[in-house]
Amino acid sequence: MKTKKVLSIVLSLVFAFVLFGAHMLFAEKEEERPYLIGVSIWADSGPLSKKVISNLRYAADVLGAEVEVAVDGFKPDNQVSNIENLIARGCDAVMICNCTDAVVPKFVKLADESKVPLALYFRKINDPEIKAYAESSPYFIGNVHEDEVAVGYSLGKALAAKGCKNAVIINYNKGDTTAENRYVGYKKAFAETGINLLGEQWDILDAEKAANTAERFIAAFPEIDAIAVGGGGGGPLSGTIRAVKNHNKVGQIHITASDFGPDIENSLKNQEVAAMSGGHWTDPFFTFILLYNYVDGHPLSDKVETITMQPIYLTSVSDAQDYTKWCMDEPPYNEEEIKNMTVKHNKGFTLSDLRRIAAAFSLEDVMERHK
Amino acid sequence: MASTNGVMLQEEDVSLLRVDNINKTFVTTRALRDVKFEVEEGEIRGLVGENGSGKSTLASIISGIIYPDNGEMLKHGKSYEPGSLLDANRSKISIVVQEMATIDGLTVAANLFLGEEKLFKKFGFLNTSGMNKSSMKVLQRFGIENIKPDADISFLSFEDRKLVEFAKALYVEPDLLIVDETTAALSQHGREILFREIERLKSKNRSVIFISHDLGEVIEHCDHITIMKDGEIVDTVTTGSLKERALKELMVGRELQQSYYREDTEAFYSDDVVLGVSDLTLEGSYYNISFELHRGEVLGIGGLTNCGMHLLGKTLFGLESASSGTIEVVKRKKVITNYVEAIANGIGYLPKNRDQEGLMLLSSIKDNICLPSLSKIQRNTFISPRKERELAESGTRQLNIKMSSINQFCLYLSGGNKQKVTLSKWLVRDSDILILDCPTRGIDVAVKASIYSLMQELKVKGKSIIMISEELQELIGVSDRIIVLKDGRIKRIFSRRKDLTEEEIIHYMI
Amino acid sequence: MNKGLGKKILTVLILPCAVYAIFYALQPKRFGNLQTLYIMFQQAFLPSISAWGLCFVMTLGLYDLSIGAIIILSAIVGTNLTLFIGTGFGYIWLFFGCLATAVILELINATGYNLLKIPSMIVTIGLMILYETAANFMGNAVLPYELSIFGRAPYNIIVGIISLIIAYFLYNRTQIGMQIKAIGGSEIIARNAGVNVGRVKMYGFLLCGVFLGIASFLSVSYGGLIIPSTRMSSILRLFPPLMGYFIGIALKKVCNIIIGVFIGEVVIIMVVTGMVTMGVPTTYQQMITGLFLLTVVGIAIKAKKDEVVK
Amino acid sequence: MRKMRGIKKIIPYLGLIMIIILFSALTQGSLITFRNLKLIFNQAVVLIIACIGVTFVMSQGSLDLSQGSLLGISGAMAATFAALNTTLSLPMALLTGIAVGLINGSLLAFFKIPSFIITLCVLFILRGLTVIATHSGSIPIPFEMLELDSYQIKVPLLVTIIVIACYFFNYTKIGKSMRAIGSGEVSARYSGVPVERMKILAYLVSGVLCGLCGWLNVVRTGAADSKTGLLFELDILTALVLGGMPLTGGSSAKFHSAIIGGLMLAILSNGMVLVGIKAELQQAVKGVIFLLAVYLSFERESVVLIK
Repeated sequence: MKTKKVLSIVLSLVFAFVLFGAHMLFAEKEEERPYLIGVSIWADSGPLSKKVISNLRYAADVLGAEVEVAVDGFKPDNQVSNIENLIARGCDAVMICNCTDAVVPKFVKLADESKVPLALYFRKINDPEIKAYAESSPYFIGNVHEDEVAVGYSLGKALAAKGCKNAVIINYNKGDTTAENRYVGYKKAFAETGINLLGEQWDILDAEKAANTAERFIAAFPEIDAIAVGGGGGGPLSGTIRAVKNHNKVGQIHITASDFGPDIENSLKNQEVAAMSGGHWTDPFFTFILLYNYVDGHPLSDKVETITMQPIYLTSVSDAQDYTKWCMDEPPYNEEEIKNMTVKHNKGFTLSDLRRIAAAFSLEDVMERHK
Repeated sequence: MASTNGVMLQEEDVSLLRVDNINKTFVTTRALRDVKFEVEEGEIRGLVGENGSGKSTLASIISGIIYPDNGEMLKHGKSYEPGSLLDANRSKISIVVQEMATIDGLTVAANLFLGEEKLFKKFGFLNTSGMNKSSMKVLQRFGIENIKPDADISFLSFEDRKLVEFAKALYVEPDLLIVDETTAALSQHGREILFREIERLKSKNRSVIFISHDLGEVIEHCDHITIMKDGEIVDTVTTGSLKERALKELMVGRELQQSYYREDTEAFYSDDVVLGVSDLTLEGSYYNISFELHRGEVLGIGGLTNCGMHLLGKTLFGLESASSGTIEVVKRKKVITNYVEAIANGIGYLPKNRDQEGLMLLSSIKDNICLPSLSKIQRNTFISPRKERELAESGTRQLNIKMSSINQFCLYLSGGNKQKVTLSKWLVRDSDILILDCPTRGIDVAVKASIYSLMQELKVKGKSIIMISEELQELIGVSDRIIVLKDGRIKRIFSRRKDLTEEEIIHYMI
Repeated sequence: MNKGLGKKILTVLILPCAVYAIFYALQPKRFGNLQTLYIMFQQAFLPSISAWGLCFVMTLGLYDLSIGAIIILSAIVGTNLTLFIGTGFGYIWLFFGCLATAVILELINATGYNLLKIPSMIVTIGLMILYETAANFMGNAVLPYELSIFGRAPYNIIVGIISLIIAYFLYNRTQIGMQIKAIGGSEIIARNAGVNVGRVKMYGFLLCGVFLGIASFLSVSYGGLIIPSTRMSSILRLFPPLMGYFIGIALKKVCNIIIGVFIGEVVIIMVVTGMVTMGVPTTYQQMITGLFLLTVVGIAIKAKKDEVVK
Repeated sequence: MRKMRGIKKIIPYLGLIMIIILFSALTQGSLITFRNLKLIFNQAVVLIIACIGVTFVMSQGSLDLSQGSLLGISGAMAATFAALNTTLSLPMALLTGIAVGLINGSLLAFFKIPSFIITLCVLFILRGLTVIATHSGSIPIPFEMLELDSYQIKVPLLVTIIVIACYFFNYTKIGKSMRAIGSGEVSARYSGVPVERMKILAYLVSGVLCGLCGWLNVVRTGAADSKTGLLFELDILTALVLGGMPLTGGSSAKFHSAIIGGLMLAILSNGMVLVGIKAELQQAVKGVIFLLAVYLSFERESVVLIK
């Protein structure tokens, strides 16, 4: 009993010391340090997120900055915590792929409170009210996104070009802005070209579930001749291809997909996939450039800017080979190009230059620059 | 009296089993002290003693279920140190334990050969049909016909499960079989099988240790009887012309005999009725039970284990709901329908199965004692720790519970002290009516005596007690009136008188 | 005897038949064709195999929440091992790579449980996080189509049926199976009867590992790609086998649990497939599956009067 | 042995302090700046409140896995009704919690289905309902409600909840009865504990507090999303176990587990980001600390069989 009392007193003293005294002891002088950009991402596993992280780390390396990654699992509460933590870590700017429009006001509020610039990647804000709220903030820099409706639309058209009549859609998270936009694009294309949408399934994120679902569709709808995979980082595409192959329906059922699967070359060679879009992992890179310039004291614009870029479409084997060679094995923008995108190294760089570069991004563009 | 000090031994003969100076302590209780014990070949040895006298501990040590703290055992003169029940079986010693030792969810055959499955291994797999056949054979050999070896054992009656355990113990062809208080669970048919097999073992020059509370049975079947008390061996006697009463005196210890039970010989209680029970029926258990409990009365309820009296006890406390009939607390004009009401109206209940039902073993003594009284010591929902402590301390002081502190876990208390804690929670609540189901089960003589005197004290204070008991002597010794149940019906009500004998009561029980 | 058996078979089949009949009535054209049935049959094997593994652990009264992480990690190790070693005996490397990894991981689980002496639920949550991290560092498992013959019929059915037979015999006809059931029934009685409880528990985990190995092998063959999950989300892979296991428990009185688990998985897949063919949105599926399971288990599990249910 | 128990009781405290010291040192003190402490508080508050609710359930030896989805659905209800009238949002969230708690509790008490199964099924059902309620997306709340996410509200709220819950858990019949059920349900019943009522009450408390958490969460993030609270139940379980809560419940269930565990998890998450541990490694660090903490603090003598 006595030891316990003594111990608890000692402990509470230690606790008090830690709470109030310790940081004076540890406190250090502010020193020159590289810019730190905080990135909140949905996951640290999976091809898409891995590529995003590695590409950002490469760019940061080139520019002598640092990237701090935090994982949020696409959950609003985690995203808010991540932004708070990243700001507390001392990040000079924060970028996030928001899980939904509705959380943006809170992010903006946090950015305002701590005077840290914030930008979005992969996203545009659909809700006009929220958009207006965000744009009223001086610390919301902007966002970069692909035209996802166009992605869905052009892939849908590609299916029609193959002569498909009856399609189903396998998509990832219901409610996810990107997934919904692609879905809208597909529906638009289907309506225009007279393709029947027989069924749709959402929330499919891994290969096994996709294969299960595709099999069910194939069994229940014998007339099916097209499967559109809305995304999900390659897993669902792989599973869907397997299911079609296992039922010997290659050539009869055409697949389109966003987010490249693991074996793009073969899938295109064997005509398992009609067309696919991907390579949009460069998108966060542009967000990063926006933020870097801002942090460096040379903001590209004093307004909120939205940059639109195009994903890479692959339709043939040679496309796939080129993509692997020029985009995967090497960074799509080399050191010099990256440096030239900063005002620090390239005095005359403007927002319209960045817009132009982003809009021009395509397989041909990368090959042209690097050949 | 036919007591001789020890069995005559021929020095040159090596006995079948020899237990030397065994000690065993369970955390705080000393279960066995320097026990010396020998069993000869071809002998049926009775082992008797009060509950908690150490019989089962000794049996468990011999059969390898628990290990002694020190001392040694010799079998046929060779050192014998069983590491498990299986080890003991290999040394040809087997046991039928008091508790259930078959496992739900396994078939009869699987239970029979649990731990011995490799006998039926064929290419790594078990030959279940072979296993079923062998078990069929085993069961049939012991005259058990009605049990199917491939049936799930959870569908069997308690008696049949005991018979399976018995067959399991015999199957190893033991030199020494230990039967630990099994007969109570068996019907006439089962008992016949049991004793036939015991005789058969004896005829093959094998031995049996027979542990039972039914002294008549012990005297009838055993050659010698060893009496244990408080973890020590008191004496070993040859049966011969031994009388049950003499044996009992040995067990209890004569000096206690006088002050053991209450001394007055007449029923004495007030005329006020505190609890009225009318026409209580629980289908399949008891029928049309009516009686009245008076202030300051000790009402005994006796009968065979399955006569319905234990369930009746639970019903009186509101734990079971009767099919028809009422229980009324007369003073408050309140009909009891559930246990919360029962407690609120001053009824307390001491269950038979103390460790499962009476105590929270992994809680402190304080928590256990205070639990029913919380509504009494709370003030505007607040329960002050000081009041709790005071209450628990008054309870432990009143019953003189041996413990290190009131924060000690009940798990580490001895049986008697556990029982005191269980009683104490109703005493500190100041309950008017106490229902005690087998209050002296599994506790030693000293605690037993103190519980009897406590009951007397309570009676004088005007509390009323219903005591359900399987021990007739206890019923006769303590009760003002005794209700005898048979097959769930009241057969007779005896009033306290000097010359009431067990025989008289037994007549109505069976 | 035979009559009783026939009755039992009938009772067992009531549940799947009833579910089938409901969906057939609602969607005769889509749901009724043979191919749908065949596919449902095929798809039931994958979760069943994990569920059979789970049986060995859960019968012991233990939990293993890490099985999702184990499946993912074994598939990744197995696949990358195969690709690293290269051509020749690809299937053998793949199969044994998956199997060995799963068994080793379950060995870690068992050792963790036996050594740390803390509840299995806690140990496996902790280890799950570590396995997830390990899997994430190794990257994805991408299995070439040439090596995924076991992802399609009839090969996956063959593996499934072999697993079923192995599971059935291991669970019912071996010493270890008996002892696992005995410990599940009453650990204390089993210990008194000479069963080495620590070792049997370890074997339980290891057997679970064997089935998880097979499951990961089939899983990667089927989908072709396995992406690691992090932040405990691998637990989502636990739920389908767990649900099958619960239905298996619920059917325990009428049929062997190994068969019951398979029937459970078939029924769950039937419910989901039925809803897919009817065009029920995915969101309702989770809900209906949950309700369905609750109803089945609620009806089937009848606790005894004084039984303590926690 | 008794000494060991004494030490084991304070291991959760020790662990908390160790973690604070460790991360303070690693971050050169920036962990314990006032601003960051406020942040940690803000992140921990929802977890702590939810843990407090589950403490009541776990003290009886039952589990509540439905919390994650309950957080989602109560948030969705709050956001939906906030669009009509902001004052409606909190009552609706609480009502949702009450309803779910009642269902969980009654299924356990009257149908005697193991709580693991019930709450797992309810988890699925509620997740589905959440997705439907959020129209498969998210519902924003009026901007002015973001102002409710302030320390002026949260600090008094948390303190009040802790004081009230601690009072009920430690000093009233209710708390004592619940722990008695965990120690031995039959014995507790035979001592007059209304077991069924207590079981329902525990789930009710857990439900209400989780409903409150759902509201707080919506106010904090500004939106109710279909993914809100996904796997939150595991966070709660981890936090409670980290804080020294035994899975078997009973007399060794301690109220402080909820607070210590919740704080520990929040500090770990925050601290690892501050230190700059690679995102991929953060989970592994958490896992090792979790196992270590439970290994050291687990009271083996208060459990007969470790399952």
